[in-house]
Amino acid sequence: MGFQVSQSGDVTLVEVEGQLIVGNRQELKQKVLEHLEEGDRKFVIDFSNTGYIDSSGLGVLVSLSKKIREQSGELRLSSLNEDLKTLFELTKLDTLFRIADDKAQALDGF
Amino acid sequence: MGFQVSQSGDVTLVEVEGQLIVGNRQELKQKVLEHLEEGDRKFVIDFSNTGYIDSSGLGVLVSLSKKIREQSGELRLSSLNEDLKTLFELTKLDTLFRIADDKAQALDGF
Amino acid sequence: MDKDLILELPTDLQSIEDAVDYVVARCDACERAASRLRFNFRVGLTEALSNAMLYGNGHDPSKRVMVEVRINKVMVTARVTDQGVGFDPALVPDPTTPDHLSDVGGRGLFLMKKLLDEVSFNDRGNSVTLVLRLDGDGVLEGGAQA
Amino acid sequence: MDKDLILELPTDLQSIEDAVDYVVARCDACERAASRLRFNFRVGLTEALSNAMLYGNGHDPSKRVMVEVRINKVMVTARVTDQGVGFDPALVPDPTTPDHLSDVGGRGLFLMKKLLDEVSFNDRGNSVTLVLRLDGDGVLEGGAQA
Ligand SMILES: Nc1ncnc2c1ncn2[C@@H]1O[C@H](COP(=O)(O)OP(=O)(O)O)[C@@H](O)[C@H]1O
Ligand SMILES: Nc1ncnc2c1ncn2[C@@H]1O[C@H](COP(=O)(O)OP(=O)(O)O)[C@@H](O)[C@H]1O
Repeated sequence: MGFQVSQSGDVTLVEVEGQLIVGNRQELKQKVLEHLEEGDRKFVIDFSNTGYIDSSGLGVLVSLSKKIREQSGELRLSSLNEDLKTLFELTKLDTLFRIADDKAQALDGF
Repeated sequence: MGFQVSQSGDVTLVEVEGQLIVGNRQELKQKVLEHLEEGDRKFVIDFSNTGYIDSSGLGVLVSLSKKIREQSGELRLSSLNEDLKTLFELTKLDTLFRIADDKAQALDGF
Repeated sequence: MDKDLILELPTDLQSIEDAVDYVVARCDACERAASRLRFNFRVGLTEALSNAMLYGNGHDPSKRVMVEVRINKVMVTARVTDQGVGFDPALVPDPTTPDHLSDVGGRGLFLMKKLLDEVSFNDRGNSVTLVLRLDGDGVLEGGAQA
Repeated sequence: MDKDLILELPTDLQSIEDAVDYVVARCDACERAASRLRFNFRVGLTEALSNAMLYGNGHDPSKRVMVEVRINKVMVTARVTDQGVGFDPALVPDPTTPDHLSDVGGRGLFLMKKLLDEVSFNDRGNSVTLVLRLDGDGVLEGGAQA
């Protein structure tokens, strides 16, 4: 359970291990905002190892995406499994995010 | 699907990927016997990535164990999941084999 | 015996593995129940619990949330009750309309209804009951649209 | 509503994940059905198919094996029929006795009976019917001892 942050060139990659839900979304938010304050502008949040996301997890992604865009940055998402993909489709958030099949695709040409 | 063979010191480690069943047991047998002919005497067959084993798979393990013992060698098994463990217990083959929890334990002091 | 599936195989040991895989894949009903429980029910119950704590109990650590679960072979039912004054779920707007799409919050109730087969509230609105059918035809999206 | 499980939680967002995990773990019936299908049924069907090919059809590639499967929410039934002369399963010895423990073969029938809920043969002995109950209490070991 937790968030792994690493750099790939000028892209900040955050991997969500376990769940992204009401109990830990603040931790994710804080981590990403720290990097944003330090000047990072390109972010990928990867869900390869994510069991599920709840509405507050989705909310935190919307909120981060806004804040990053305000700094002329971009947030991309990657590696949503079928269940997670459906969550984004149901809520129409798939229209709000750039969603890559995997990390490599998200980093490609970022 | 297949068998990965590697050496760890003087131990020959065979990892079973997928199933060990009537359709592929000969392949496993052949691989191990080749190494036995070449002089290898210590063998570990690891089941970390094995879905299931059928009776002919169990049979091939019994047969290999005999042949290796005839050459004063030893065959150890490792990484049986709960289902596989129960298979060995049901058939009482757990009394015939030395079964380690994982590869490291199997190699330890071999 | 009724036959849902008939295969005729050649006498070829290599064909066994594929035949077995094929038959097991055709029996996906129980796999699907397990996966809906793992995903849909989890997300739905998480939503209900967090609403109970955040809105119902207003973050007050001295207040409690009651969870009553009933499990049988056909369905899982979970009732989540908080100590708040309740609310009227009919007043919560659809979060997928253009006006609300980029709102940070407001997707909890919507997801519950989409992911579960039944979602109902008591009159006061401080108790929500979630039903997930284990034998249903519901796919991920197949929840009640209520 | 009957209550199989009652939890009272504090208003603490950190407790949600554990509570949800706990409830889902308590509903392991469908997980278990899926896992018995993945393991017990696979091993049993593999045994039946290989016996049909090896002994029934005697490796003869011109002979066929017929597989009839019926799946419903309660059970999976598979009948495997070969073109051989049949055999008497009662004459097959128990492979777990000291005499037979280190035999290379002879565990197929035994495993079928242990892993499945029912195993039956036609009179001739060239057709075996396997039953796996999806809603049963059978654990891995809990097959028919027949
Ligand atoms: N148990 C509850 N008690 C009181 N109000 C609630 C309760 N559950 C939900 N609400 C109200 O419904 C609104 C929508 O909830 P929801 O769809 O879960 O989205 P979010 O939690 O993101 O606001 C909440 O903002 C709250 O006003
Ligand atoms: N379909 C069949 N037709 C004829 N004989 C069979 C059939 N299935 C099993 N047998 C007989 O029963 C014996 C025991 O089978 P089994 O328990 O599966 O072990 P194994 O296949 O290792 O011999 C076989 O050796 C064979 O003589």
